[in-house]
Amino acid sequence: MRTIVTVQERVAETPSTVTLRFPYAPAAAPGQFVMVWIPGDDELPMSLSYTEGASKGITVKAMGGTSRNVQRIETGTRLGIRGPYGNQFDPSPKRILIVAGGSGAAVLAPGAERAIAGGAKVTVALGATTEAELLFRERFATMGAAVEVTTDDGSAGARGYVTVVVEPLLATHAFDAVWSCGPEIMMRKVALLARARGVASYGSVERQMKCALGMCDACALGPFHVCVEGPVFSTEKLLELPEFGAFKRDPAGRRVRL
Amino acid sequence: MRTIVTVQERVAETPSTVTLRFPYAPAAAPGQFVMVWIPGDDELPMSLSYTEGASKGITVKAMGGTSRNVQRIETGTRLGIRGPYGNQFDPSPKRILIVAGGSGAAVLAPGAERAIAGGAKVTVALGATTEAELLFRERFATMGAAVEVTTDDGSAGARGYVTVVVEPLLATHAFDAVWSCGPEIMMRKVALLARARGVASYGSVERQMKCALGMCDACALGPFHVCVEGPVFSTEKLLELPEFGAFKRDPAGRRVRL
Amino acid sequence: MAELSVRCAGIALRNPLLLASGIWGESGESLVGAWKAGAGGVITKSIGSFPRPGYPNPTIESYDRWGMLNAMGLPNPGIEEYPQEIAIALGAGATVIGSVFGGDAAEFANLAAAMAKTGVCAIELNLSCPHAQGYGSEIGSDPTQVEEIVRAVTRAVPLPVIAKITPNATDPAGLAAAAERGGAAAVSAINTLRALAIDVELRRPVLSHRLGGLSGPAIKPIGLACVWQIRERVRIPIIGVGGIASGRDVLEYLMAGASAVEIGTQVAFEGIGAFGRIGRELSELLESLGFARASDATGAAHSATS
Amino acid sequence: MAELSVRCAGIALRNPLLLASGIWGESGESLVGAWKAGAGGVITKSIGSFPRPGYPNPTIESYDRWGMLNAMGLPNPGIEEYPQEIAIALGAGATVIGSVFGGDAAEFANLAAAMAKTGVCAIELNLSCPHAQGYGSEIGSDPTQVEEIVRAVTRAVPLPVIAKITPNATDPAGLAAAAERGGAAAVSAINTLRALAIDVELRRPVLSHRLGGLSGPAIKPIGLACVWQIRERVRIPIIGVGGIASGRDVLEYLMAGASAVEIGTQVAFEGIGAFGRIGRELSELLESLGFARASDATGAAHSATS
Ligand SMILES: Cc1cc2nc3c(=O)[nH]c(=O)nc-3n(C[C@H](O)[C@H](O)[C@H](O)COP(=O)(O)OP(=O)(O)OC[C@H]3O[C@@H](n4cnc5c(N)ncnc54)[C@H](O)[C@@H]3O)c2cc1C
Ligand SMILES: Cc1cc2nc3c(=O)[nH]c(=O)nc-3n(C[C@H](O)[C@H](O)[C@H](O)COP(=O)(O)OP(=O)(O)OC[C@H]3O[C@@H](n4cnc5c(N)ncnc54)[C@H](O)[C@@H]3O)c2cc1C
Ligand SMILES: Cc1cc2nc3c(=O)[nH]c(=O)nc-3n(C[C@H](O)[C@H](O)[C@H](O)COP(=O)(O)O)c2cc1C
Ligand SMILES: Cc1cc2nc3c(=O)[nH]c(=O)nc-3n(C[C@H](O)[C@H](O)[C@H](O)COP(=O)(O)O)c2cc1C
Ligand code: FES
Ligand code: FES
Repeated sequence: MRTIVTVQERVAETPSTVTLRFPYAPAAAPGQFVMVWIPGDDELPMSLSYTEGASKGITVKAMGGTSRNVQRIETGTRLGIRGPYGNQFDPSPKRILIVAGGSGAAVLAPGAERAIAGGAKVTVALGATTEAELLFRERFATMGAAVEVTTDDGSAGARGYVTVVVEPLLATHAFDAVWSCGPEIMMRKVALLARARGVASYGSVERQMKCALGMCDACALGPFHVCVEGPVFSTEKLLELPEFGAFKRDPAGRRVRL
Repeated sequence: MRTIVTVQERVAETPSTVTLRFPYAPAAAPGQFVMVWIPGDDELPMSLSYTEGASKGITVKAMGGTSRNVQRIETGTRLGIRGPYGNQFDPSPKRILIVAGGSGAAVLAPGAERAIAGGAKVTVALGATTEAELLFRERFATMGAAVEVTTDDGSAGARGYVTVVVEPLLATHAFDAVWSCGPEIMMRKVALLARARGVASYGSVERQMKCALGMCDACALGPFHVCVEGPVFSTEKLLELPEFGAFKRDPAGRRVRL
Repeated sequence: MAELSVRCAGIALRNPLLLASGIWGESGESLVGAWKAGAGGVITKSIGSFPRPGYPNPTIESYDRWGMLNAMGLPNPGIEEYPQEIAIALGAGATVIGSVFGGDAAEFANLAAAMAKTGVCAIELNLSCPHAQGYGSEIGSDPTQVEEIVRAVTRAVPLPVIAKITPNATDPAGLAAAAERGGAAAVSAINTLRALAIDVELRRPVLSHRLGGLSGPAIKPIGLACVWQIRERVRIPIIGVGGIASGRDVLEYLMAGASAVEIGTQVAFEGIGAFGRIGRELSELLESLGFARASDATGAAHSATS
Repeated sequence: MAELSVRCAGIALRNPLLLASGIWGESGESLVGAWKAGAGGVITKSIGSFPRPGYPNPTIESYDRWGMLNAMGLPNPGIEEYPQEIAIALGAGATVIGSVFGGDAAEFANLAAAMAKTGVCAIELNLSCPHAQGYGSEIGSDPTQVEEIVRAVTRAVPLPVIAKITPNATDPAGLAAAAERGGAAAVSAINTLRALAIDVELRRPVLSHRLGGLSGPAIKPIGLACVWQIRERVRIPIIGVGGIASGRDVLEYLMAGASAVEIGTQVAFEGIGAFGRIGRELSELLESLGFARASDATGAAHSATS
């Protein structure tokens, strides 16, 4: 079920984030993810940061052991890929506000590209800890999105969490949809802001993944399995779940605070 | 892999032969056979004596235990059918001599029908021990074949084995093909007569069958497996095999004289 | 429509289709989901004494629609935290069977006692996971240990005890007989078969644990043989497991001797809707074959005159 | 192209793809056919002391392309008549391995001695047929008997002895170790898995013998696990069997520890041309993965650093 691919291109996007490109033929849609096997290490769910054509890509932020090891992967390395799995962002709305925190931009960039190609007007609120960590700032600008930047340390754009620019954007512009991906506390905040303005809102969430086939229950989120019914959910549905922005499950299935 | 069918029609063809008709959808060609499971008893290879449409049929002569039990099967009885298996008679020749001994007529009748429907002229040499045992005499006549009859006891037609009429027929008529089915000694004789006249000749042979899938070797005949490459062979090929008309294998795989 | 409700091991089931352990069984909400989708009862993930993260990924290899290989490594939140999940399932009215795994009779008995307090209606003992050192089939393939463990558990809990039998043994029916002697109310068979996949490009086993367990349609003929042989050896009810993907498969298990069945891998291939579809197929098939009740089919193939 | 010839158990094989016992192995002409189709060697049908007709039909149930169930019942012409078939195969230049089955060590030794006289290059002991009372896995799942039988045979014949191991056992690798102790030159693994099919319309098992053996792709992951575990326990060469349908499957077996393989059920699905195709696939795959020789792949997956 896995295809062994060879990394053909490696881009250090930020000090803590790397993009790996590899040939992988199966059709994919923005929002979908693949299971990436790093032989001898682990297999991780990764959204496709490049979904079009035969050269797919993933963009990995160093979090723990494996994602840190991924930073050292060079071209020529072989990976096992299965998928794509999960659902996608609907690219049909004409005015889209994208809110990306941390590695969230990896998940949202291909959707933004497809929406713009379809004639949508896209605004991106892009947040990071510091300027050097702003992911895909260039890519969003090049594709024709309007980009508003925030950094925790104020080294670029507005100082503070990305939500500081979301509220004014929602207040001053009309949007048909909000897409968000990043820390769940942030996504929850964005979901509430969108709801207050009556704008349809979708978020891509992360949970433990093992099978990615809707079987093992590792990714259970309320009544949903993120690997099949997600990772993209209407935030109206997410806001109904007590665990959204509050807790996830660890690999043993224990509920742990986010 | 088996379909359970219900016997819908039962025709006592001769004192020792019965035809069972049942609905069985898979397409079949004259010459092909099915494996017929008589629950609680055995599973036997049986040529389809009716190949057209959804109502297939087999015609079974009482030989030993199981085929004798088959004579008592009534309508409503359930059988397990798999197949059809094997190859077929090529119905394209325009002048065909059919030589049928014993239950061989069961194998040959549907091919005769298809050939006549395709415009061929068919002559049938039909042999049996005694008049009452002449199988499908009516059916051959009705379909428009010229029928020449022989019986061992002279109760109908020429007295003797069916070969007594084959030689004169070959001498006086032009044929593009000879088809034969019956005791192998008879088929061997027919094959030699056809070869002497330079007429293409095909025979349907019987061997032990277990898997009918070309695996178990029960039906081995020289380099061939009758279940896959047969049961219809060019008699030129058969005449090359020392066992044709001489010996077969028993269920244990021992060579036994025919 | 044929009557699908059955009694098995003293438990009343609204239909004979149970959610197999390890599928959708880690979270209470998922158990509820399976119940709402039509399962006759739900079996929890196998729970141990302590939280276990399971093995690293890859933990799964899938073969089209005919098989699945897994070595999850018995991930579970541990018996202390897990009862909150059961409470959610019971709150929704589900019939819940609690599965536990331990390393010896005492651990099994302790776990079962704790599990019994949660309100489950029966306990299933995982004596059969093929890929966990010191657990599962390592102890479950020894009839003496099976008998001892089952006896310890039946003494410790007032609930029906179901022993889940491994097929990775010379004589699975002998293991079922040992469970019966130990006082089991029923046996379930089978768990997965020890299996392996190798990635030839990478020259290594696919699963991080290397060896895993094969499930799905590929093992149905093997599960049927185990149930058949167990039926010829024991009198307690049998729950058939392994490769069920259709109502016809369920009926094969019933006729081989099962009173109920568990369904696992098909959920990965089809989603939880499998329960509703298979239940409908079973009902129609029973009806068309002249069975008024699912329970009438149990063991039917054993009485066929040869 | 990669070099396919291998040595295994002291036998030189032109390629590692052997015709499995029981497939195309009753008649000498069929053995010749498999040899001409490209098999690296052919293994005869398992031969016993006396002619056996086998079980009545139905003896086969087939599951699409992923599995096959059979209970032929070891039909064979008996050791007295069978040598004429081997003579035909040897006459065509085939590398022939003679398979025998017996009920105890003495019978095995007698059969092997008779078989050795026919000119075969090795003897395979069927210790693993899952559906023959008093034969096969009934004795082959007991390590003591396996060791004893293998020892008796190795003393009786001057040829390499291959013990065919059953997967229907708690510890197949322990059986292989017993065979090694007994002096086997190699082990082959696996034979079929005990299995059953039920016809729900007729309410009865499909096969006349009821229980049969599962073969084909469904059992490949199980065969691989056995070969993997055997490789970790014994030093004699292993012949991998079970579900091979492609060059990639062969390579999985080699990497799991096999030096050669046997192919059976795929012949039913594809015809004898399977040997040529699988050989070509194997050669191309080895080449593309940088293996100069098939033998270089043996055990390759065991050395992967975790
Ligand atoms: C559908 C899906 C898509 C994903 N897409 C991407 C992607 O495109 N790019 C990407 O970099 N990652 C993505 N992830 C996350 C990724 O799968 C891993 O969880 C992450 O790389 C950490 O793995 P690790 O093994 O290195 O961390 P671990 O060693 O398991 O954890 C290291 C530390 O980081 C914390 N941590 C781990 N994951 C997260 C998290 N997601 N959020 C907050 N804290 C965390 C842990 O709690 C721990 O403290 C995705 C996850 C899912 C479920
Ligand atoms: C491809 C194929 C198609 C066949 N089609 C038909 C068919 O259309 N109609 C039909 O009636 N039979 C047909 N047969 C033969 C049939 O399969 C059985 O062999 C036959 O019915 C006898 O079965 P039994 O079990 O009753 O005989 P058994 O009990 O096995 O044998 C009874 C006695 O008859 C002898 N005998 C068995 N079969 C034959 C035979 N074929 N020729 C001569 N002596 C024999 C045996 O040696 C024994 O002495 C076909 C066989 C094959 C291989
Ligand atoms: C992903 C997965 C996890 C499993 N976990 C458990 C478990 O925790 N306890 C258990 O007794 N069986 C477990 N099993 C075995 C199943 O309950 C079941 O016995 C087996 O999969 C055969 O049924 P199936 O073919 O319907 O899946 C697991 C199976 C799978 C596929
Ligand atoms: C129809 C059939 C007959 C068999 N007969 C024998 C036999 O006589 N002796 C034996 O050792 N194995 C026998 N086997 C087992 C095969 O040799 C082989 O071990 C098994 O089928 C697994 O390989 P496969 O999946 O490639 O078929 C038989 C298998 C089949 C399908
Ligand atoms: S990852 Fe297994 S159910 Fe989602
Ligand atoms: S019947 Fe088995 S090979 Fe022909």
